[in-house]
Amino acid sequence: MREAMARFVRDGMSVVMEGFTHLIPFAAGHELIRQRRRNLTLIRLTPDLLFDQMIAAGCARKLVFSWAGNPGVGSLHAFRRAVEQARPQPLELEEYSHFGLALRLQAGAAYLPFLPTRNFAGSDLPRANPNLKPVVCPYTGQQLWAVPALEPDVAILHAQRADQEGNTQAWGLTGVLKEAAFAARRVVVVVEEIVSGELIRRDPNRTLLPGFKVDAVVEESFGAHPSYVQGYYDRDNDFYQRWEEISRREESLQAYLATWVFGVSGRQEYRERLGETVRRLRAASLPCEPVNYGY
Amino acid sequence: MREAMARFVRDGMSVVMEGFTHLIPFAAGHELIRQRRRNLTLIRLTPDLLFDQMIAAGCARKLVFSWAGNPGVGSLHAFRRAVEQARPQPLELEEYSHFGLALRLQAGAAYLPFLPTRNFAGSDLPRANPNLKPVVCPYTGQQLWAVPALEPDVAILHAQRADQEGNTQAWGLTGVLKEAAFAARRVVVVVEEIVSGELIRRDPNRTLLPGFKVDAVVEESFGAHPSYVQGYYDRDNDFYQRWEEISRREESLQAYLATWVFGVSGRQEYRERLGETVRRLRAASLPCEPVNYGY
Amino acid sequence: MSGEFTAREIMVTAAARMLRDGEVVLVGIGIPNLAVNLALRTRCPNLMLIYESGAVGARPARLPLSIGDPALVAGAAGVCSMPDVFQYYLQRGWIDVGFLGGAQIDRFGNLNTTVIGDYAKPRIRLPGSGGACEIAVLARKVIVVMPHRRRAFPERVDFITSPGFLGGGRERAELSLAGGGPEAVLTDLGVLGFDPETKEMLLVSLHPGATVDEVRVQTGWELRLASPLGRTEPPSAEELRVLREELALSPAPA
Amino acid sequence: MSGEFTAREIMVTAAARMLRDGEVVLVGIGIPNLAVNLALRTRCPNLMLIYESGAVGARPARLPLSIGDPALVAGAAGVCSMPDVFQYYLQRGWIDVGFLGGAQIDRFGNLNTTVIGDYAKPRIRLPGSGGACEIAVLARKVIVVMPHRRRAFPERVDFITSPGFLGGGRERAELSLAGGGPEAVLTDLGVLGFDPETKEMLLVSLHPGATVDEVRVQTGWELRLASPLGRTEPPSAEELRVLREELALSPAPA
Repeated sequence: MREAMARFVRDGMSVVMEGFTHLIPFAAGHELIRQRRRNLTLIRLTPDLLFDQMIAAGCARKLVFSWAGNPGVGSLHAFRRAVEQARPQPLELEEYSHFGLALRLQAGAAYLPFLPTRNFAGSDLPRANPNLKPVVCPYTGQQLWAVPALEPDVAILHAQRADQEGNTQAWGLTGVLKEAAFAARRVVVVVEEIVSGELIRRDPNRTLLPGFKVDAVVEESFGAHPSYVQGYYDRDNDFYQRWEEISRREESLQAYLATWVFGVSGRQEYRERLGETVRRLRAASLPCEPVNYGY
Repeated sequence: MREAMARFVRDGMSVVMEGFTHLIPFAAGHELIRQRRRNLTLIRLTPDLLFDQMIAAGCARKLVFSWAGNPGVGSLHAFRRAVEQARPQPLELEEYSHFGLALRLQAGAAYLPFLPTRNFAGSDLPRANPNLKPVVCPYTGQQLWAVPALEPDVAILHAQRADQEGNTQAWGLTGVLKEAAFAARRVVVVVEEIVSGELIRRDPNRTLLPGFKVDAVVEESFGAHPSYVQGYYDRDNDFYQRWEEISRREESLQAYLATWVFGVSGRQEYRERLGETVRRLRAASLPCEPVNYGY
Repeated sequence: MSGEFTAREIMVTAAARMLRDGEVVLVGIGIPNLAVNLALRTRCPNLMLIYESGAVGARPARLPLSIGDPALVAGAAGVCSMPDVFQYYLQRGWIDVGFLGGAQIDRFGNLNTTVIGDYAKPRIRLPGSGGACEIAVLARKVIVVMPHRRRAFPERVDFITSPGFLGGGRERAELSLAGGGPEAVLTDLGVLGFDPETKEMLLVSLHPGATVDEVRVQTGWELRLASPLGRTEPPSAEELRVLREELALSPAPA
Repeated sequence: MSGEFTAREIMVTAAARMLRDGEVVLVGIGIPNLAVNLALRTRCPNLMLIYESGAVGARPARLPLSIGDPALVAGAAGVCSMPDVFQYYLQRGWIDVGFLGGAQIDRFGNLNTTVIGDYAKPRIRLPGSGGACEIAVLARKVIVVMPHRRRAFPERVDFITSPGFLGGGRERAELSLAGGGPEAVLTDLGVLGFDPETKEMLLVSLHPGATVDEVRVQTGWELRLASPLGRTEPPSAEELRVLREELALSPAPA
C-alpha cells in the first residue's frame, strides 16, 4: 500500500476514490494522509468520512462531489469547517448531483467530451456550477443539459478480489466503480484478497475491471473499514455515529487522526487495535448458488 | 409462447429481438412466422438466421441492422434476395454499425433523444443513413456524430432464467440485451427455466432485468436453438453451416420452414424432431464458485 | 401531539398512506425509508423498492442506516450500477414515486438541501443534492416529508436544489421537466398539496391535535387552506405496532 | 504458392507477426482469429484478446466459429456488454490493434464491406459494417488481412464502410479520427504498408514464390514499391505445426 500510494499519487493530482457506501477505500486514504499528500483535487459522489478525514488532515485543495454528509447521521464537520470558516484551509468546491457527477465519469470512461441529460432544468445547480451547459438535441431541437467529461489522474478503488493480472471482481453495490476506473488515467485497486486467475476465470461475468485497465493491485484485508465489503464484513454503523462526536471539534478529530492514522504503521496495526470490532463485524455466510458456464 | 406473441406483437410493429450470437430467441421468431405476422420492422445488430427466416416467411417490411451475415459461414441469402431482387417482397433497410445501433438502443433505454459518439467520421455510413447527424460539443466545439434514440414497440429476449415476477438473470455474453429491454415499450422474456424468486435473490448481481420492466415471461426449454445458451446447450454450428445450403435456393428454404416451423406446433415438437442433436449439444458442467452475500 | 402517538409517527404514517400498491418507489434514508417500509408491511405488499445506491426490489432484514446498507443487497431482486439507476430507471420514467426532504421548502414546492445563505459564502453548508435534484426533475411524482418549522418553510428557498413548481403556474410545464413534480408534503402538523392551477402549496388536512393557527405560525407565507379542510386519520394500532416493533422506531419526538 | 505451405498459411503467419506481446487486440472471426491465436501460442503469450461480443481475455479451448462462441466465455478473464466494449474499451483508446478484412480495399486503405455497386441498388449486398467502422475509426492501429485479388483491390472502393486514409495525405488527420488508421495489409502475395506522407499503399515485402508482376496484376492501380523491397520469412516449422495441429487449419488454398 505504501509503495502504491507513493508511486501513483503525487501532490496536486486529481484523485477519484469511489465506492457508494460499500467498498470505500479507507486504508488507501489513511495512507495518503500519512504520506502528507497536499493540494489534491478529491473526487467522490459522497465525500463521506473518508474525505472528511483527508480534508481535516490538509490533503485537499478542491472537492468535486454531489452529497457531503454522514449518511443517516448528519453533517461532515471537517468539510463544513473548511467551507464555512476556511479551517484548516479554504476548500474549493465543484458541486453536482449524483446523476451529474456519475455522468461526468461515464463521459470520461467513454472518452466523450460531454454527455447529455434531462436533469437540472429548473435547479439552481447550473447557476452554481458553470460546468453544466445547455446542449440542443440535433433531432428534436429541445434543450438538454450537458456535463463535461471528467478524467481524474488516478482512481483508487476497493473490491472483494482480484488476480495477479489485475482482473477485478466485485459484487453487491458497484456504484460508479467501473466508470471511475475507465475515466481515470491510472487505476489502483485495493482488494480483500488476491486470488488465482483460475478462480476469476470460472465466473467471468463477475469481473468489473479487466487487468489491463488496472495499474496496481494491493491486498489489504479489512481495508474498507468503517465502510463494508459484502461477503467479508459489515458496515461499522457505530463508528459512523461516533464520528459525529469525534469530528464536531477539530481537537478530537486531530486526536483521532493521531491515534488511528498517524499512530499506526498501516492497516494491519489499525486492525489489531480495533480488536473485538473486527470479530463483531465479520460477515455471516449467505452464499449464492453456482451457475454453469459449460457448453 | 403462442399467447405471449399474439398478445404483444401485432402487424406493423417494430420489434427488437436481441442476443449477440448467444441467446437468440428462435422459438419466439418461429412462433411469429406461424402466426403470419406482417409488415414488421425487425431490429437486430446481427439479423442472423433468425431474421433470414422471418424475411423469407414474409414477416418483414423493414430491417434495422448493422451486420447481415451468417457468422463464420457467409451470406444471408433470403436477406440478399430481398435486397437485391425484392423477393419475396422489397425490404427497406436502415443500416448502422454495431456501435451505432447499440448506441441508439442505449439512448432509448436512457430516454435521451440522442447520444454522441466519436465514430463515423470518414465513413460513408452517414451518407447512406440520414439518421446519423453531426452534433457539436458545447465544451470543446468539436464535431461529433449523433444517433437518435430507438424505442421499439416490443423487445423479445432470451435468457437463462427468470422468476414469476419477471426478474431475469443471464450470464455469458449479454450483448445489448439490457439496452434493448429498457428501450422498448413492452418486453417479453423467453427463458430456459422459470425458477424461484428465492434462487434469483440469492445472487442479485446476476439480475439483468428487474421484474417491473418485464411484461411476460415464457418458459421454453431449448428455445434459442440453433444459437446457444451458456450452461444449457452449445451452439449448433453444423446447422449454421447447413443453412448456407438450405437458404441458397428459395425452394429449399421454404421447405425448411414448412417442416421445421409450420410443420410443428411449437418448440417442444421441434425439439423432439431434432432428436439426437439435443443430446449432442447438451452443455458440459463448468460451474463457478459461489460468492458470499453475507454481512 | 396527541397522547397516543408521536409527531414523527403520524408524519411517517401519513407518508406511507400516499403510496399505492405495486408502485416503483425510489427510497431515501430516514423518514422516507420508514414510510416505505411501513407501507410495505401494511397496505402495499407489492411495492417495488429501489435505492439510488442500485439495490432493486430490496427486502431488508434490518432497518438500514444508509441507502447503501448490505441488508439492502442480500435478498434483493437485483443490483445495478448508479448510471443505470439514473438513466435506465429514473430518467426513463420507471420511478413512480420519489421521496424527498430538505432543509427548506417554499410556497411552490421547491426544495433546498444545498446552503442556507449565499451559495458562495454560505451561513450553513448543507450536504447538497445527492440524488434529490434528479428525483425532483424526473420521478413521475414526488412526496416530500419534513417537520413543519417556520425556518424550513420560507416563501422562497435560498437555493433551488430540487425544483418543485418553480415560480408556480405553468413554469415547470414550460421547462418540459419529465417528472410531474411534488404531489404532497407530509409534515408533523398536516398534509399539504398543491393547487392544480397556481401550483401553490395548500393545507389539505390537519393531523389530530394540530390547529390551523399552529400551521400558519410555522409557515413563512400566508398559507392557503383547501376547502373543505380534512382531518388526518390517526395511525392505526397495526401501523403503530409495525413502526414500533418491526421498524424499531423510537418514540422520540421528530 | 511455395511447396511447403499454403497461401492462406503465409497470410495468417504474416499477420500474426505484426503483433507485439502484451497488446490488447480486438479480434474478428476467420483469418484474424487464426492470426491472433497463432501469435498467442508462439511469440506473444501475453496478448490480451477482446472480442466485440464482450469476451475479454478469452482463452478459447476450441477454435470459435463465431465471435460469440461459448468457448470464448468459459475461462475468459471477464465479460462485458457491447456498449462497454465500444465505449469504454474501443472509444476510450484501450484497443491497440484491430483486425479487419473486407470485400474491397483501395489505394488509401479504405475498406468496403457494405455493397458492390450503388448503395441504393446494389449489385451485391454485403453484410455491412458490424464493428468494422468503429474499429477503423477508433483502434490505435488497424491490420488488414485479405487475399490479393484485382476485384478486391480497386483504386476507389464503392463504399467506405471503414475509413482508412480517405483521400490520402492529411485527410484522415484533419477529420480528427481518434485511431491511427491502417498500419499494414497482409495478403497471400505480400506485406503492404502505407507511405508516411501520402498515405498511399506500398508493397513492402513479397511472400516466397510471389512476384512483383503477380502483385501488380492483382492490384487495381499502379502500386508503388518500397525500397528496398523485402522478402517475407516463410512460416517456421513451429508456426505451421501450431496452425495445422492446434488451430486445425485445413491446408486448403485461401
